[in-house]
Amino acid sequence: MKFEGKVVISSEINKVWDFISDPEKIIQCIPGIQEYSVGEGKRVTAKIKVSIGFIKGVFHASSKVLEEDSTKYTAKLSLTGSGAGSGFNGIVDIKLNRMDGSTELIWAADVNVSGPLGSLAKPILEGYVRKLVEQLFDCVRQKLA
Amino acid sequence: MGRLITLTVNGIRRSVEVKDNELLLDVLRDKLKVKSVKAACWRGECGLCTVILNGKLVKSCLVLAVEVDGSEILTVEGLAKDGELAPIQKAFIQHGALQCGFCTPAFVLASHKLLEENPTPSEDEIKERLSGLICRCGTYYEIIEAIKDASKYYQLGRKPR
Amino acid sequence: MSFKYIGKPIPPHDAFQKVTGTATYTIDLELPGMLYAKLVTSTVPHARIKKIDVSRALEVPGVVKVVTGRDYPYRVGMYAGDRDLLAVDKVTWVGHPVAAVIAETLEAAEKAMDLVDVEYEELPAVFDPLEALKPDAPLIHEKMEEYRHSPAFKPVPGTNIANKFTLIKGDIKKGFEESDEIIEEEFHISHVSHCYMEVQNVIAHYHLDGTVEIWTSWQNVAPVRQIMALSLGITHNKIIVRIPFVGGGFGGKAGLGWEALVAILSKAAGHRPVKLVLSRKEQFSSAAVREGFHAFAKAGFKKDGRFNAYNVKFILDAGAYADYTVNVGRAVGYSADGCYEIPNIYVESLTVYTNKIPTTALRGFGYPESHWVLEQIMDRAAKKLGIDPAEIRLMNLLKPGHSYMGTGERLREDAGDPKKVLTTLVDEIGWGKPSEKPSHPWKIRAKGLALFVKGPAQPPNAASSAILKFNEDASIDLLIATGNFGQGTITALMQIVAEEFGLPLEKIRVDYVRDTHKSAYTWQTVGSRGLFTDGIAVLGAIRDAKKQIFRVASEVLRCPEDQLELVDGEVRVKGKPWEKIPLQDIVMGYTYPNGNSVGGPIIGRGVFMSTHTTYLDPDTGQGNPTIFHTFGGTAVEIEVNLLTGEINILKAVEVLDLGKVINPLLVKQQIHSGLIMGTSISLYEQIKFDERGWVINPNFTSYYLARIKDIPREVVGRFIETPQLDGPYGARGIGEHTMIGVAPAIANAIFNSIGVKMNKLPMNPENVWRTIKEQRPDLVEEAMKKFSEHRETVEMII
Amino acid sequence: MSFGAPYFTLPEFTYHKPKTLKEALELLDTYRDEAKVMAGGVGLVAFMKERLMSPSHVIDIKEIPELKRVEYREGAGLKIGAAVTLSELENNEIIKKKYTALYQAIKKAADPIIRNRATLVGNICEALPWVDGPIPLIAYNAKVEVMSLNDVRLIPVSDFIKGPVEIDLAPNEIATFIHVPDPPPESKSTFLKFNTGSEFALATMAAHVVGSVKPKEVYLVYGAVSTKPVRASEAERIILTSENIKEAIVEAATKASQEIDVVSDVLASEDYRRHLIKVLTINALKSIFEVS
Repeated sequence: MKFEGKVVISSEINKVWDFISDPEKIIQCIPGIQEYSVGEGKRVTAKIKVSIGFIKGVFHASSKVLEEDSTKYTAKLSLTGSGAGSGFNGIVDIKLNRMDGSTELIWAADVNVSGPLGSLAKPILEGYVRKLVEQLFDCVRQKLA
Repeated sequence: MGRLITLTVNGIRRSVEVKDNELLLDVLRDKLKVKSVKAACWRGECGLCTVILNGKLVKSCLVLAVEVDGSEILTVEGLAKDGELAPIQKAFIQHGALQCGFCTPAFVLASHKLLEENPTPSEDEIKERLSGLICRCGTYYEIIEAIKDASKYYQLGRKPR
Repeated sequence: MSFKYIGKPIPPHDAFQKVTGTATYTIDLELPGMLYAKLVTSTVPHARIKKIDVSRALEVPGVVKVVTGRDYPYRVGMYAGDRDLLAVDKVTWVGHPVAAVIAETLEAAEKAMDLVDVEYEELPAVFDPLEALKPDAPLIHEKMEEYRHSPAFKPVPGTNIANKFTLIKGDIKKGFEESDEIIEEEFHISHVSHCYMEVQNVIAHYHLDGTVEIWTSWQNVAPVRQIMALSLGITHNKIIVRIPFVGGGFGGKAGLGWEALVAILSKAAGHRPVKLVLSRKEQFSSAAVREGFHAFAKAGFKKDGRFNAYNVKFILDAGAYADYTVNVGRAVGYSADGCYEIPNIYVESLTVYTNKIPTTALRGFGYPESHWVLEQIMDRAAKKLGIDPAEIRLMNLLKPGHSYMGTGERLREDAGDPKKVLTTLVDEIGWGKPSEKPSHPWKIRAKGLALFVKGPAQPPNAASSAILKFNEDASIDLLIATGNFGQGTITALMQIVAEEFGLPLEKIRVDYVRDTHKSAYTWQTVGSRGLFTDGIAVLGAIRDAKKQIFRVASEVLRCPEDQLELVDGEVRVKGKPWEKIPLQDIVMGYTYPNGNSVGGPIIGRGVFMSTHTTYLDPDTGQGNPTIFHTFGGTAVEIEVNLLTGEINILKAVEVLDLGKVINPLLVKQQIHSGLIMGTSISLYEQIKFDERGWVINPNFTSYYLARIKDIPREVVGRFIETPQLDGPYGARGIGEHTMIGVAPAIANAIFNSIGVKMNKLPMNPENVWRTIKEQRPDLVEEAMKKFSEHRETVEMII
Repeated sequence: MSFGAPYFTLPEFTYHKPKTLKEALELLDTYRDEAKVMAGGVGLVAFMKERLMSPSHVIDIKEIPELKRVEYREGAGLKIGAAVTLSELENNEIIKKKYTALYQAIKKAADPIIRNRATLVGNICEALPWVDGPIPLIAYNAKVEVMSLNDVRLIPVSDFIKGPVEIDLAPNEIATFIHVPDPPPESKSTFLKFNTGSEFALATMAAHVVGSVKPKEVYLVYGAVSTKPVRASEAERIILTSENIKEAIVEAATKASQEIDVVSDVLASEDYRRHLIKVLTINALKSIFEVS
């Protein structure tokens, strides 16, 4: 499942880059985050509360920086996680573009939901993941505004 | 931090401390040591944890233990009367209506309950009433035969214990 | 000869315990100080394990220890020897156990298991065995050459082939050249789960002194001990394996289990007993299930119907571990020719690793798979040649005393009467007689049949033994390790003992617990061999005990041993029944009135050892793999709803040449229940995977099993008794056989009536509907038309 | 019911068993998001085992007297309390006589042992695509009564179920009753379920028609085919406007199989479901109009 989006952040590019490349900061923007820790090579492990309708499950997720180029302002992250006997995994690409006084953040995500939950409720879960990523970048926008 | 509940299991009053999140299945098996109550899915699908709760068949893996404070529970251990097996138990033996035996307590109990409520069930009714239980060994024909055979005793009005 | 117990419908020996709920299974056991284990399993299909962080899990109150694979990097197994206890460097399927949490309570273990953080570096994964065979496929077992595998198998290191089996007879090329009709087909089966009701569970206590006690829900004690001893380096007699009542096995509790893992967990947890109980979800994703396969078959027939050449390639999807499946692959291969004499055969059977759930044996062990292919080929050929399906079978049938099977084995004179099996089957189903009108015009009725032959798949040297011990009152303790998971074998063995000594059945006891320390050795109870092999051992023990009894009685009665007989629990002089000694006066030694005594406690021992079986030639599959063969057949009459694809079995007939019926009640039970399990696997069961290799239906709601409402409307079981001369009372095994023919018989019924080829299992409504729609769209349209125009009140048509 | 979590135990919570509705509402008002209401517990316990819900408080409404009642008043219809089990409804003579589709759906729901605990309200609150209860209820225009401490709302079942696992219920509200209008005279209904070889239905439908010769109202409601219960409104219109019902049945069924949003999932593919919709619809309409 692939989806993408962009947000314009009224902040200059280095500030944005510092924020999104610092796990301690960006993690504050993950909806439903309950606990997290940052390990070697910016590997983040986190406990995330997932709310879909009246369902509230806890997913244990981790993300890792696969590529990061602070000169080109691009990064590639991998995400994996599991909970309630199912799992998800994906890749997120981020690119920043300098704009007049602000920064354009372009993101693309390719996320798979696997396991029994995924198969019974694929449309619901995919919708949820999409919303989650959108919320995340919207939060970045707000925090830096 | 638990609470004390009292219930009657197979005619005997039992008190036991339970936590709010404990299931009747686990309290019966682990705390009250009523081991005839089995489980194979823990999700209400296989029916092997079936007990008679206040006169009704229920799957005890979906019942909280705290809910049943003051209730009466009958399991297969309580079917024999003065050391004599219930007719359905005898019929299960006679017809070889069991193989590995893991589902047998649930099938015996559900068949007993069925015959008590309807001593002359049709084959379709038997199938319908036992459709919530799984016997993977596939001893279904023998179970049906056992129920049909035990039927005559239940028609004579053997009072349930 | 008239018998008192043999051939009588005696209820299962343990029925009382089972109906009263007093039968104790491993899952019911608790030991003082027992801890609970829970597995942390992989969420990715193929990956290196970079790091496992257990620190947060250890913080959960009640957690005693978290063990990971690197702590105990053992490689274990029975045949392929390819299994780890917990993943060491990499995970190979979603569900692969990575770590085990040990805690004071199950609740604490379940909390902590979520907190173990495993860092993976994903590797390319492969899910289809055909893909896994390609040269550039990801390699799942890089160090295959280091595995300790049984000499019967041929792994191919550097590939994903866990075993390559080849069977060659005659000249396949010439065989096809000389055939008049060639049939080529592709077949598939899906992974299925055993779904024994009692989940796999183990209690292990690794004592401080190095003794290991195991309680396990498993079929057999001996292999558990053998595998543990070899892999953990413990002396056999320091491992005590006990198996109480077992809630079903179906082959899924044979070979390697969790015992070695739980034993090391017990050691790691300070030598306290540890219990591991799999959840149903884990049964479906972390334990082993039955493999799926692709089969590519090509068959050549002569115009007159003679089967002339058979080439088939089986590609088994063995999943990440193939410890037992390599033997399934071998059995699929050497049973490819079923009950037919085919002069030219070339079979290749590849057991292939993929990044999916591991696989193992399931009731029938390769034979349901090989017969799914072969028995459909027979009907396809029959149609092409314009010969009746029963006729073409008869023409090609193996002839005991004359025929040679694909492996080169000469079929013994006493192997049974396949012809009579076929004729009985044909009679019972009313072959050739038209079916009654279907219940609705959009349905069809059809008949189909399938034959089968099966022997136990086992190593050539698989032995059994029995010890028979008299007590003071001449009651008997029979010490055997024969597995007791519902088949009824123990009851039959008890009948044999009672018969031979003329004692009431109540005087014969077989304990409910199998115990490596106390029971006589038996290799395994698998492959429908128990009654045959262990029956022979028991008869040996009976003979041995009788000899000892007669020796003493001969002295006491002053009569030659050959003049004595055992009747109704007494030793009598033949022709002078008043000269006798009751058994209880002999079995602990005979005491004369003055106190002088002779003899001593009677203990009989007997063995079964196969003397004519061999390993199969690694290049040609030639040899003698089996100790006996049981012939049988299944015929069905079905109703197919062309509108919905539903199949309803109106009548199922099963005929078996079982040599001798020891217990008709329990044989019928096996037939009935085998037909039900066969129905369930044919029509409903299928483990489904998503594109990441996750099992997406790991439960009884989306993995459907036949319920009581789904059973065939009528079942008929018929026995033929052509004695197997070396079998106990002439008997052969039948436990697995009863489900082999169901799937091909159903598929053949559909093919015979509407020409639609059902090459894929399961034949669930959607698959049947889709297949008919693809091959005969006209039928579905016509059914819809008839349904729409139906003029009677429509009720319950679905 | 299960999905695929490996747990045996339940997450921790505090159990409450209020004796009155007021007490229950007060508890709920206190704990809100942290609480879940339980009637039969069939869904809730399963969801908790699957770790799809981990409430800190469970409020058991099973012993609240007014919720244990089924009332029927002519003209007003049925009022079913949230603690009434499916077994109790199965034995209710009025339902058997007047609400055929509802009766048939209950008879076919889960299995008889589960029905001894499961409730109709609970069934609706699960809002899972394959549950049976909502389908006939929507066909009868039933409404859910939802209560909080200071408010009562009546919501059509079709609106109450917003999507899979999503219902129109605030954290301080309890779904207390279901109101099923009295079917007008000349009303006929039926419920069909296709679940051969499956625990969950692959497709269900309820048909309810008012007026036997010239239909005045037609409800064709489908379950287990989409992410929530759906009506085939164009197919309904075909029946409503048809001059010759016999002729219209197949047309309506074909339309229904086309107009609905249908999903593919682990149980069945989209095209097979569409086919089943057509078959079920023909069957249902035929039995309602007794085409002979």
